[in-house]
Amino acid sequence: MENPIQTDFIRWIVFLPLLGAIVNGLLGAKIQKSLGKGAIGVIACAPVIVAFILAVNGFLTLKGLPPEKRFLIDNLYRWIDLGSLKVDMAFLIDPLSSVMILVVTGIGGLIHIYATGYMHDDKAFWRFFAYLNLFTAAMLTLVLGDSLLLLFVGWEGVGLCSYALIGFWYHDHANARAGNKAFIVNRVGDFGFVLGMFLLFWSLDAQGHASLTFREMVKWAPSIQNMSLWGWPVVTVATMFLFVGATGKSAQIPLFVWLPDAMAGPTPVSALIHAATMVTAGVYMTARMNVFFSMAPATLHLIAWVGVATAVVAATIALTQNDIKKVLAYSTVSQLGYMFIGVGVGGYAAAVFHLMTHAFFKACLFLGSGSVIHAMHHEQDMRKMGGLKQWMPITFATFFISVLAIAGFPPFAGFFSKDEILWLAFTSDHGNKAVWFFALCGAGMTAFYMFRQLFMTFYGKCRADHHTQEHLHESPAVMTMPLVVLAIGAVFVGLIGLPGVLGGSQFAHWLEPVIAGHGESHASHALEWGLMAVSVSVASFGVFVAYLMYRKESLSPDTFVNLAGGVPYRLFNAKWYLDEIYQAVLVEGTLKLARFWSAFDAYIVDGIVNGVAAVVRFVSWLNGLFDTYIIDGLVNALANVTYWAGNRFRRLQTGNINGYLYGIIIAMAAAVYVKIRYWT
Amino acid sequence: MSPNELSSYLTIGAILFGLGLFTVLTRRNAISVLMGVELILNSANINYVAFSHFSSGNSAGQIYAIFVIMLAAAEAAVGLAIVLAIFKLFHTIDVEAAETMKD
Amino acid sequence: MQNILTYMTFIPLAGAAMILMLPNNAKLVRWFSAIVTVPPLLMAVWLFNNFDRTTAKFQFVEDYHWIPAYNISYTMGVDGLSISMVLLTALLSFICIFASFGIEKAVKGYFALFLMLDAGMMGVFCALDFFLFYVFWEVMLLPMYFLIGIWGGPRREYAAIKFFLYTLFGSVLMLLAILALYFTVEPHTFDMRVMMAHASKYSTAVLPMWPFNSWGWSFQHVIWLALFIGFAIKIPAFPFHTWLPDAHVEAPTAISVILAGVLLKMGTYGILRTNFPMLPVATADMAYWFLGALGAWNIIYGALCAMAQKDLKKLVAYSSVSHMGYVMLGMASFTTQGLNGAVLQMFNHGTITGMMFLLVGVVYDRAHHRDIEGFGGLAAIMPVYTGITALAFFASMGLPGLSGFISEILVLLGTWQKYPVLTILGASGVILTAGYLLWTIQRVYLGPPNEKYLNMAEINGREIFTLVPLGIIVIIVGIYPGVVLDMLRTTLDSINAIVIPHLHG
Amino acid sequence: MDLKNVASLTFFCPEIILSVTILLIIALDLIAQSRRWPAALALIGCLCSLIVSFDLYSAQPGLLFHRMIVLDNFSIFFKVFSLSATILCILMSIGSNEIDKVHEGEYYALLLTCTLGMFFMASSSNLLMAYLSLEMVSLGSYVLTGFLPHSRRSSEAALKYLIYGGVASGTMIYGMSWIFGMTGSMDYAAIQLALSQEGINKAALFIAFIFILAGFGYKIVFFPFHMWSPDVYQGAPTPFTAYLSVASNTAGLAIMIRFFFPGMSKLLASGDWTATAGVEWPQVLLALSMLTMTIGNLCALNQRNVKRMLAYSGIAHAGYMMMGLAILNNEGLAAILFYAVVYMIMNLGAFLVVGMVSNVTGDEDIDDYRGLAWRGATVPAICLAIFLFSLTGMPPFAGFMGKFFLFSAVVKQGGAFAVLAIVAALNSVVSLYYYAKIVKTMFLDSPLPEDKQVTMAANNFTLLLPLTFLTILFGVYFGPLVQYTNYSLRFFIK
Repeated sequence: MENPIQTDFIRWIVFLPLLGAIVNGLLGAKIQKSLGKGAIGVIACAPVIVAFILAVNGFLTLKGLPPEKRFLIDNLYRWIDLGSLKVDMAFLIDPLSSVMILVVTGIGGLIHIYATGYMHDDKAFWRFFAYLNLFTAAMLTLVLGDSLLLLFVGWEGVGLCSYALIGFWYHDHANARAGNKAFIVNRVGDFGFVLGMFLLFWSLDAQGHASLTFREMVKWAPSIQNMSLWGWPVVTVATMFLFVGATGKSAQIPLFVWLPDAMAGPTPVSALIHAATMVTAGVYMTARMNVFFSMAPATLHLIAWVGVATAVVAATIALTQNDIKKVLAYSTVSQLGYMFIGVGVGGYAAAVFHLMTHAFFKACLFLGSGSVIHAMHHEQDMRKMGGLKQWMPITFATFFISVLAIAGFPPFAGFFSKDEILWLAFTSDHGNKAVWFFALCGAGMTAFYMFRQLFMTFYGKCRADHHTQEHLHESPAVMTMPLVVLAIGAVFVGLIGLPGVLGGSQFAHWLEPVIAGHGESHASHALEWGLMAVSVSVASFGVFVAYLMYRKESLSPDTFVNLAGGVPYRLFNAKWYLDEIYQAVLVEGTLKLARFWSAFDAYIVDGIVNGVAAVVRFVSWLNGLFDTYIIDGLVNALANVTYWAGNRFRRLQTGNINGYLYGIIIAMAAAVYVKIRYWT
Repeated sequence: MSPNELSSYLTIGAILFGLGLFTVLTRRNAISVLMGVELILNSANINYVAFSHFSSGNSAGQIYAIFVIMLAAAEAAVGLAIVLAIFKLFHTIDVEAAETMKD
Repeated sequence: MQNILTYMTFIPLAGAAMILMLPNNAKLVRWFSAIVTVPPLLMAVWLFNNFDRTTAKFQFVEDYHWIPAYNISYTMGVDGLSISMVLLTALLSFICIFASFGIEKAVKGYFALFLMLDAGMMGVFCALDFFLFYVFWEVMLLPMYFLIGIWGGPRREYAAIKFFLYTLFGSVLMLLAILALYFTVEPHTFDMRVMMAHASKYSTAVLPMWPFNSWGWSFQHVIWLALFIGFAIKIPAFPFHTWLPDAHVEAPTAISVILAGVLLKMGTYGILRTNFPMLPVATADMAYWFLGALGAWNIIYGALCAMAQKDLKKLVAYSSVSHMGYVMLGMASFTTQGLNGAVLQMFNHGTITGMMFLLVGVVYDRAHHRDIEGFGGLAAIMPVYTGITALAFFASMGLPGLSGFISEILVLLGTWQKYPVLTILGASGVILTAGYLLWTIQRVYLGPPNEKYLNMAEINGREIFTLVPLGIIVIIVGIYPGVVLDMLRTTLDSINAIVIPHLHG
Repeated sequence: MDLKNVASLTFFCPEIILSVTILLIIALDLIAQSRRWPAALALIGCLCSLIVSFDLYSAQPGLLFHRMIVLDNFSIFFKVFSLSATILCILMSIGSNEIDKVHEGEYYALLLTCTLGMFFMASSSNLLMAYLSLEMVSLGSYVLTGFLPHSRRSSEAALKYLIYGGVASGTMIYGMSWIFGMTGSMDYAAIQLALSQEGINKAALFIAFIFILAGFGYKIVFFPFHMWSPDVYQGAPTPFTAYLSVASNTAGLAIMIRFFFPGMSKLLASGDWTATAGVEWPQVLLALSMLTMTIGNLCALNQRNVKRMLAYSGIAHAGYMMMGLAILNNEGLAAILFYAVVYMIMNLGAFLVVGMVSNVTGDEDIDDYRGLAWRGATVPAICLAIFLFSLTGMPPFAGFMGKFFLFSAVVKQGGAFAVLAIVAALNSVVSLYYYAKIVKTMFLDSPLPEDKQVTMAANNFTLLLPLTFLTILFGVYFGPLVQYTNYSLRFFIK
């Protein structure tokens, strides 16, 4: 592999948003007071837009290079240098990260602009943008970092910002708790991530190739092929650990519970962090480490099944939700599941492709829902909406396009990306029919619940109260413009990843330097057409059912609610009771453990210490009595004997001084006894 | 110079020592206790004189005994003075009465 | 600059003596003490600039005969291990003087004792003669006893005497161990450098008496344990830690900062300074249980205990127990990453926990209680304060970009190579840490503002002045850890190299 | 050098000076009844004697008065030591309210008599001399203990002391008579020679040794012969208690070292000692030393009377010092001497402050020390804290160095002595508790309204500050003192 090309503009992609965050964070309150919210907005948006331009520049630079040279690096300084651990503060643009930074800065920029409108009435406007910029910087670090450790820096950084933004309206304890939950669940994932990182590092170190730099790690990956740990191949263990990290960040079973709660944050945050960028970090990471994952079939198998399970479980929950954002949240979880199915069947490129298209349409959906919520005065219950399309045509149009995209109707973006994953699940070496089948069911449910949402929100009669209805309005241009841009993306972006029968994927080709030759399959065109037809018809079926239930209302939802005694409905509606189980087992368990050990500390450990002291004091008290009572008592007894021996039956005569003297006699007698008994 | 003779002196000394101890341990009259101390001293004296006569071959033991007698007198003087003071303050010379200090 | 270490140590002591002669004017005394701590701080900066990072040798060495008859000498010097601690001590002493400006009772006594404490701490880190080390080690106890006992909280007497007895218990064992080491080497010497050079003289033959023969313990092992107990009490390692929560809760803010920031480091410093290079065989044998496993247990145990606390300061105290566990764990790894990470963690813990105690002090000064449940919504009332708190808490949690991240990740990375299971335990502490710190943030700072404290004053200039330098260090070390690691690396690698040949398997 | 009576007088000047002083005081006391001059005269006599004592270093070591008294560095050290203690005690007495009430001429005469007795204790090389010197100190001490007129406690203490001392010394001479019988000699050197012969009844010898231990034990105050001391310390006038606690028990150690080292063990060519076969006196002393320090410390823990607490602490310190004897090496002996000096300084200092406080409050209860630092006695409180921490063995105070040398001597011996070292070390931790209790009461407790202001007379400071200074000085610069004690460890054996 050739040496990457040194540049010095990449750092600014990270630093500009960071600068925005610092300026707004430290001086935001003053700026907002003196220059107004507009200035804050400019300070926040400008760096992201400039970063986007730089990202495009990076992309074009890469494009101008032959594929094998498509690596741009910006090395700032040696960050850590200890023994074999040498980590640079260096940023890398290669085909994979170029896609990611375009998504992050592009969609991120749009969301920033949107947020200037959405958050306009908030007093802590500056703080919001400081966090948002910081998030962008962290996310860019995550995707640009040239080593696993730097990736982890971004990984944790986005977690922090996510925490801060979920709990942005911290006056409500529920929001703060949601933030905590997100952070702590993510920490569980991070725990796995670092262990995976350590294991890979030391395995490579054992082969003499210690490094955490992606290019080096990939280069030497084959060297650890035959190593094992605890009876498993090292790569399997390591990738499992890394995947634990991914389940945390990308909200997969069993760690997805934080994402729905994360909707407590402002809607732009949900769009940016919890739909378009941060939650996809796990997918990015697996794609980044694809060489290792490919070396571990067992892990891939696990990932595929976790992906399927997540996709289906989240979809079932989404079927029953009435909160407009909750539906989208579970839909996000479900879509992330699809991405992991892609990873699991070896289709990293397909997963990243779905990541990208999903970023467009899901951001659009979230922002659309934000627009609705904005209009509805922060009402999020879909049962109180309806018929909104007459008031909010642009929102409706963009939302409708995105729903089509996510439901998987050609030629919208979601169709190509999701179908690619289904196709790979069906045909690739790592895939199998069961995975494909369940994923297909999930796709049908997706179509159902998305259209359900569409119908409940924008069609029919408005169910909002009178006051709200009076004030319904389309959102300002600053909010609708991003919607339009994203909707356009949701329509067209899929075209860069056409299926094989339509000419093959440009996108997969672009990623080849990083993700080479994985997940390709060589089945017949007829099968490919056939599967496309199946998935479109399943989606159509879902739409049809939704139409019957929520548009024509000829089919009552209750039919399904009461199905099988209502058990499935209750299960779905209660999110499979996972929150309750986690709360009861893990949270309460930990707290109980904490209280137990704390009590142990206070009473047992400290008790022992104090006990020792008490014993010493007790002994000393005894000793204090020693002179007075013990010796005396002993002495009195002895005196009795003496008196008896002398036939003198008198009252005990020994006073204190006599007692002291007995001490002498006893001691001397004892010494002599010991001497005679033991020493001679 | 038969050893039997020596041992009979030593036996007397030992008995005297025992009696002295017995006295100081059992008597509560301060004067009696002091007399017990005198007995102990004199038991040592008997030993000294006997050893001096029978085994050492010099008069060191006898000289020692003389010094002990002298010191016994001094001690008795001091002792009686203290007992007098005790009597003044406590109106008794019972050693058990003088027990104001203890733990 | 000849004798710079001596100046750093004794300028505060001279200052303490001069304070006693000053008129009884609180303001004067405060500013005088502040001025006294400036020269050591400047000298520390000078040391930082002039320290040769390429050698493991002791630098700025001063060597004078003290008691030639017993070969006791006055030897001072720093190497990569101690220099970071010296810098930390100079900085925290300076800061804590300002943090003590609120002291009203017996001001002269307080500052005089504080400066004595400063001298003792500096001496411990500079001393190269074991006897001198011990003297400084003990000298610190007295001012600490009074500082907690006179200026502390309601249960100060209990806390002070507990701290005192605990530490003395450890240090008498240490004294005996020192003497045993002293008599083993011919000619008898207390010079640590000579003792390190004679490490092979310390017998490793299994002692013939029970119970040592059944454990396979030699002279080295016994001495190792005696020294270890002395140091473990300071760290504080489970089960010797129970003095810490009491001492912290009762001590005035600045003293808590010193306690957590400097005193705890002496334990691990001592182990690295003495146990490692002088008793390498025993170190290799004992590290797993006494440093590694105990360290991992410390991490989890401290975190769980912290989680259950209702008192903010006690929570921070237990978090110290947890964080010092990382230091022990890293030391046990014998990898360059683990060891450097451990010492970096010592430094970082000093700055981060220092901040945390200062922050607790800020709110205590205003509310006069530290009950976690008794606050709520402080973020809305004191935004700047909350911002700084967040920085400290996140650094403590080990978030990247802040110093705690580097050291924790290095420790865990280094430990993984030797003890994967312990690493997993230690890393799970990261989750717990996030748990209790976030929960605390939520309960104290977030949520609806507490009606009682709506008018609470925002953090003032003096308090910010004490916090900002630490905050800056936390960030700088997080972004460019080389600033500390470069000083440590060479020395620690050489210490490590002494032990490594004795490791089994 | 083995001198006859008249020739000996040349080397007997310190004793002669003291004797003359004593006689002068007695004589003048008959003529002039005044308050101050007896103290001044005693002081002058002691100082002269002290100067003359130093002069003896130039003399060749040897035996005086037909081998009754030995002149060597060891005995000169104790002369200097006893005189220093006496001088400090006289200075303390001058400032004490208690002594104001008594007949001063007699008081100082008796005090000097005790000192003279201690001279002989440290330099006796003969059983007879040992007994005589012991009794000389004892008789003076009985009287001085009961010297406070109209004090029940004082008289009671004197009676207990007298009876206990009588029995103990009687037991001792009974034991000595057996030694004499078995060896046919009173002279230590001859006894040593005879004991190393075959045919000695070891059981009888052991019993004799135990009997003798009673006499020494009661003087040194070690377990189980310690029981008199708390009562006596509490009852006696404070300056004399101080004197008793440092001079008397150190003199006891001196006589014991004389008896056991030149008398009952052999000096090897290597400079080490070996105990005479058959008498396991090092083991016995080892056990007693551990018991003594433990019991002393444990009993001290719960004391509320500070003098009584210091009495028990004195017992513990006697235990520490005995370690130096039991380990049978020269380092141990040197450590004892060093310890004796620093113990004298810090213990006298502690008693000085105790005396100051009881001058004001009339009692020594720990409650009288409540918030002492905050009621006008900050400097004495700080000084007392220093003395107490020094007694604990905390650096940078002299007491630490004392313990350090003792511990190092023990550790050097190694092996099973490690147990002794650990016991001693743990004991010093325990001792911290009660010493710190006083410190706590003085500094950490707030005075109650009924607590009196404690103001100190200027002349007390003139004694207190030098003692404090010495306590710190010997903690950081102890080289000369170490050299001096090592130099003093030269016995004349022949």
